[in-house]
Amino acid sequence: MNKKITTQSIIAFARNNLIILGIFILAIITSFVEPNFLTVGNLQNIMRQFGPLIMLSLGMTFIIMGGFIDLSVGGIISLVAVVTVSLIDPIGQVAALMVGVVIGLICGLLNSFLIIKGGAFKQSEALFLTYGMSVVFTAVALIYTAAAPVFLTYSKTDYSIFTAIGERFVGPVSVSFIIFLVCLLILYIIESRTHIGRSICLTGGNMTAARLAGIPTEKTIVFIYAVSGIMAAIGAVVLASRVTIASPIMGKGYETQAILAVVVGGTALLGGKGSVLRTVIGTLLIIMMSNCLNLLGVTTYIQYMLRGAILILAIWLDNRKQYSEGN
Amino acid sequence: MNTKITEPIKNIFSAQKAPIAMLLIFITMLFFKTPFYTRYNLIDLINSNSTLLIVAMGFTVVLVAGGVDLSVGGVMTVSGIIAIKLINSGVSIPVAVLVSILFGAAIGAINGYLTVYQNTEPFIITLGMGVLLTGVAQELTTARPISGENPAFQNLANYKLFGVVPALVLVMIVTVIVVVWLLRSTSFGRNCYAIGGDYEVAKYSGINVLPTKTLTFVISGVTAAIAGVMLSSWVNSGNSTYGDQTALYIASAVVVGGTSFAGGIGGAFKSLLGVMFIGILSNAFNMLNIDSYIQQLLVGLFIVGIIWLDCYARKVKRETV
Amino acid sequence: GGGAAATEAPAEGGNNTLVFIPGSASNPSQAFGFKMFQKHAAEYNFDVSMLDGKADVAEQTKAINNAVAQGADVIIVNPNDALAIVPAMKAAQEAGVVVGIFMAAAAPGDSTFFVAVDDKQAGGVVVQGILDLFPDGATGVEIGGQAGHPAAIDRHDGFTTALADHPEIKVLDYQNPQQWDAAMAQAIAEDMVTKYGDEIQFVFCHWDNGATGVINALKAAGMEDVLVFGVDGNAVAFEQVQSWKNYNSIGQNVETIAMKSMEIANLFLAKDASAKFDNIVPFDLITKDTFGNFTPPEW
Amino acid sequence: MDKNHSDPILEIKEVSKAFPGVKALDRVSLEVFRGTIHGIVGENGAGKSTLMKILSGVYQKDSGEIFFDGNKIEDITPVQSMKMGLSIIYQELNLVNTMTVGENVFLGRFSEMGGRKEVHAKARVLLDSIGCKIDTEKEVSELSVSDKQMIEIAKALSFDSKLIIMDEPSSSLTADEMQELIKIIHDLKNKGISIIYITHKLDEIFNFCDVVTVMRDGHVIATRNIDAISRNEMISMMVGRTIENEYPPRPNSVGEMILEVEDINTKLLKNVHFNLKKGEILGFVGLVGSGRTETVRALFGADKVKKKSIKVDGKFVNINNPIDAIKNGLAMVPEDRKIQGLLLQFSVDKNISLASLGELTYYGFINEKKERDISERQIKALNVKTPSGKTRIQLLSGGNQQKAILGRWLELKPKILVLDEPTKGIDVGAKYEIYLLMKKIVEEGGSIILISSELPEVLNMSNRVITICNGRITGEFDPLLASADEIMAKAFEF
Ligand SMILES: Nc1ncnc2c1ncn2[C@@H]1O[C@H](COP(=O)(O)OP(=O)(O)OP(=O)(O)O)[C@@H](O)[C@H]1O
Ligand SMILES: Nc1ncnc2c1ncn2[C@@H]1O[C@H](COP(=O)(O)OP(=O)(O)OP(=O)(O)O)[C@@H](O)[C@H]1O
Ligand SMILES: [Mg+2]
Ligand SMILES: [Mg+2]
Repeated sequence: MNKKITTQSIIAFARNNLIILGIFILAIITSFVEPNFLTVGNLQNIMRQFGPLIMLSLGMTFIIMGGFIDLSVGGIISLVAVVTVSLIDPIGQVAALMVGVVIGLICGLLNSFLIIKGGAFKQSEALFLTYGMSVVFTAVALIYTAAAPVFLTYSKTDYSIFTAIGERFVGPVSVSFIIFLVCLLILYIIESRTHIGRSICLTGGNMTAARLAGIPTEKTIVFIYAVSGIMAAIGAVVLASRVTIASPIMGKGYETQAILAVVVGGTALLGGKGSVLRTVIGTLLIIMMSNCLNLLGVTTYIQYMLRGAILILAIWLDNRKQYSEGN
Repeated sequence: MNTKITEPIKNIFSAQKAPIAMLLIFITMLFFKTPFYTRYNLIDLINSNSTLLIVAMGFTVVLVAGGVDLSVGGVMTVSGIIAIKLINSGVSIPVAVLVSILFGAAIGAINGYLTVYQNTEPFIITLGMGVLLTGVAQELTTARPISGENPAFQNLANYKLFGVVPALVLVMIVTVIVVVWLLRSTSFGRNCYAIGGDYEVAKYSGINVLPTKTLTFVISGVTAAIAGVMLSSWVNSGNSTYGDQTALYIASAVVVGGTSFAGGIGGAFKSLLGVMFIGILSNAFNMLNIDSYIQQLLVGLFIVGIIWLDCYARKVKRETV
Repeated sequence: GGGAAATEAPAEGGNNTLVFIPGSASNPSQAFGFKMFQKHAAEYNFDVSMLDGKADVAEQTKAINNAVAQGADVIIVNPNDALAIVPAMKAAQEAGVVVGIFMAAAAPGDSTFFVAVDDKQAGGVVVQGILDLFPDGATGVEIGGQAGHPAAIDRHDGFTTALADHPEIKVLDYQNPQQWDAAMAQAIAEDMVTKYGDEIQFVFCHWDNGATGVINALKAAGMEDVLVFGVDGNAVAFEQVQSWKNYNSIGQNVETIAMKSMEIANLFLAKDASAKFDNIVPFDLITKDTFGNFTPPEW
Repeated sequence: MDKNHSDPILEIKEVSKAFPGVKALDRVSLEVFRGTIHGIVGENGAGKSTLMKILSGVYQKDSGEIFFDGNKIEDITPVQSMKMGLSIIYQELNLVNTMTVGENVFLGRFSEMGGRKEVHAKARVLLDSIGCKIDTEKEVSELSVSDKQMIEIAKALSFDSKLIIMDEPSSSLTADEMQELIKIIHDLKNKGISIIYITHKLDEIFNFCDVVTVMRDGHVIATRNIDAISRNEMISMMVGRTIENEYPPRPNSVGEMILEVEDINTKLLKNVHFNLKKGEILGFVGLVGSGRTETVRALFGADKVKKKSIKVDGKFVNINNPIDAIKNGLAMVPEDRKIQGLLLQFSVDKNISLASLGELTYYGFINEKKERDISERQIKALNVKTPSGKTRIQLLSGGNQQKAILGRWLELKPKILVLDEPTKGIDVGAKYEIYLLMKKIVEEGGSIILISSELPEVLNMSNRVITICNGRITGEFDPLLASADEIMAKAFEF
């Protein structure tokens, strides 16, 4: 058990965990320049900012591992958020939450239905179908509220669950973070231990061969899109609880962020390989980046440049790593 | 001999949903009393979709070679801003335009180097490049629109040839012709199809896959830059928000047109049809005064519908028993 | 019909046609604006319709041209970008259309007229509000609107100009989110709270919905005393004025602006000499003291 | 020996090449003389393809020297090698499916050939010269495998080559096309062009090769003139031991009826019907595209069909997808190993456990210990050569990959095992092991449907054969009683 720590082993570790290394470097630099970075307040801050994006990213991980992609999550967020928040008064918060999750599920099922019935088993085909669906979901949300935002805080009935998700802590840990941990645990178990989890990887690896060997590939597709829809719905609830507003375009841009988080984490865009754990790292990098750059006083313009550059760098370095492994 | 004539027609009706859908719109609009069929509107239809068409041309070349370039929006924005800034600071228009286009080429080269030579996923890399360029555009303008101070710059897009045809349309037509020719009739173009169709085979067949595929990104950068400059000339200003939504819009239009994201299939003319289809659709909706949220819903359904039908047709073909 | 391209303008009931072109129909203030145009259209003898600017300059230019093709008599635009639609608006004017800018300022000649609150002045109002609460000066932060949006630019410029005379007020930080997105405003506010802590005595956020996010951030940090300024005067503003200790909103009365736009448009259509290019509508400064004087709008 | 033999076009000296975990070539030396047809044989994974890919510049050698046409070649690219006059028909088909036949022939040489029209005209001439009638405007994706093979040959001929390497060109050619190919090869030889011909079909070596090199485990075992080597000698050099017989004794364990296929109809298949008994090996004989694969895919629920009725153990069963098939005791080793069989990026373990995954699952959870057990058992039982179960299956040789797929199915102890071209591209040694396995399976009470394009294989292994022609069953034979000619006549019947 007493492995020697050699320079080589450090380099090897660094090579294999570039993103973690990047997060550390970022954290160290920031904490030197801005001592407030390491305060409990800021860590809690990061925890809550982490909330909405990580939910989608977790769902997106399954989608990408299965060799597909889902651009509709942005639309699902918008739709679920406005419907859920607007339903608190008429039907109560628990029922509203359930309706929200069911809408997410239905959206996901709709996507998978289109994909399976249309035989759109290529990632690129799924890309455009779900893009179109995103436009549709957003339009439905716009029609539903006539473009107006709905406010959690306007509710006349009890909305304590939402408040809890949005701002409460259990000990030092935010409620939204606990929700994340529960989701992560469930998804990780599914991914690593279950038949359906393996089926996702196998479908992403070679759908034809998997099908011929008796893997229920179509059920797998339904499953991953259903999970993605549900996770987007949970993300929408977390987001709406946090901001206390739900607007029919609030999900815009989240789908690309989620894809970036998944891929930066190291899940192969082509499918067959990956893990929700990696996605946690990828999402953390994205959230930390904006937190750190804000604390460092970098303007949003430069932040955008840096964000793009770091994402490119992360993917490029990760790719080089795999490349050298491959040889 | 006979098949030479019937084949293309058969192809259009069996595989091409966009032209048929477009035809349907044209027919439908005959039954409504709208200004759709006025000369003004038809010219505007072409003119106002020209910048998108220009971007779509380079985008198609990349797709055909099996890549994808989601940074076109960013390139458009920044190159437009560069042109305006240079011209405002006294640089002559041709030089400024040239610099902008070179900028587009340079970004294309970087995209190409990273995705082709370093073998990374173009979808993600160019997405990141788009984010980066948005930041560059904001930094260059401090997120404020800047106005063109040299009135001559406006002529680049707005000058009317014979008093009718806007220069923008002319630039678009030239770009389309060049790209159609490039893809159909040059060695480079055919090699793009080979690379997109099967990268390994193309490589083993002696095609210089790396430079060729990289060049497709450069071409995409160049057309995006041309479109950016033309857009800036058309609206006589530059702003970091231009091109914000261009990439996915173009991508879905091109795919609706029938160019495959998988590479090797499609062409510039198809992309032209795809872009025009979505342009005409939204123009017709506007002319019919359809509620804008319903419009959005319908456009979404059209995209889903056409792409789904294409997938379904392929599925049926695969599974014919 | 006025559009040159309109071969036969549909003249229903003798009303003039007015096409409203918001920067984006998804923007709640613009969606409400359209409702107000519809509500009062009959009073001003207009048939109104809306074409979406889709948050994109090229799309908005298309929409203006489409409106001209439809033979609109009046086009009312809320610009995505004050400069980019100038060529299209000029062309529309040449075609005989009356072009009004809605809820934003414009340069003479670019459009026929504009009706707006003076976004630049909003900055001055904020500075005055800060001094009312902190006569000896204060430190705080500014969170802008959508990067590149004309209203956001004017509000920032006005604020900066007004601050030049008041060195006792110090702005610690200024950030522009990418969109009018409350979640982005909240994330920025949270990070500013971490960085500056109690140094933040006021926050100027360019829109009331964004200020909701700011308030969430302040609440989480227990900074309940901070003065928050928003712009818009929409329903949430009235709520926040009452629920937050120090909240002021600079209201722009969309309904008034819409009615005024139609009134001015009619003057121009009638070639009335009294028609003015610049039509500034005064703010409604909504505070704990004044909110009772206004009816909250429904958006 | 004629005079040309003294003048080598290609000299390979002490070339080595290692892949992670595999020494693919170990100090290999070889000389190929002008105007000769030089056969290369060797088990799967012997390094034949690797050596050829080094010659054509796809891989770079680790050490050693290569001289081509008198020049030393170093770090060459595929383009350069073609320009020097060395062209190659790769083992894996090497055509762009989305492009036309004509363009594929002149891939990468569009402007050299003078544009679209010229490309098609010149391709026409070239195709005619090898007796191939395919329309040059046709998209390659619409062609059959053997048509594609002919296009490959045309493509190789289109270069002004001094040496043409053919890596298993015959693996999917019909007898007619094979004759055509032999003619072409002789023509080339007469023009002074040398040919390296890699194959697993030993008959071909003796039919038209001048010299043969035997490789094994990355070494050259021997190079002999063809008249100086016997078939048995060659086989024992290949496998490192003597093999009495290429086929094990025919199993004889036929029992009662297990499968009755009464009526399969698709676009191609017309009322296909046959039955299978317990312990029986049923061989399908037919030409490429005759519908053998389509029949078994329909049986297995892999494709949609117009109509079918299937009885297993006397009961009608509904098989709409592979899962149904597996539930009813069927298993299928598909014909295209890479695309339909393997998950190349996954470990050997995961590839083997694939079909048993359902059995390993309890309340949705996979029992990983059992999974490893299964894989270990099959690796051992089938003698799969792999560094470990965790190795990516991509890195195994073809024969070992095929054994892993077999193991995947054998774990389920299927009642009916469909083997579609199970020995395609597999060396003699591995083939023999697979034959032994088949024998063992039927002796243990399983039944096998065997599809193979190698007639001797079907005839020697089957208890009964049926012929399929153009989607119809045209005959049924006892291979012990009927002659090969008789059977082929039925397979050709229209
Ligand atoms: N790209 C590669 N990476 C790793 N190992 C490889 C690679 N290509 C070949 N090998 C290994 O090198 C060895 C030689 O393979 P090669 O393909 O040359 O055999 P072969 O004689 O052509 O066999 P076959 O008759 O099956 O075609 C095998 O063990 C194979 O697994
Ligand atoms: N010449 C051809 N052109 C196009 N498609 C073909 C051709 N020949 C066969 N096919 C199709 O390809 C598949 C091949 O047929 P099938 O595999 O059933 O024949 P087979 O007897 O098994 O021959 P093979 O040796 O190719 O496996 C079928 O789906 C058939 O429709
Ligand atoms: Mg080989
Ligand atoms: Mg077959």
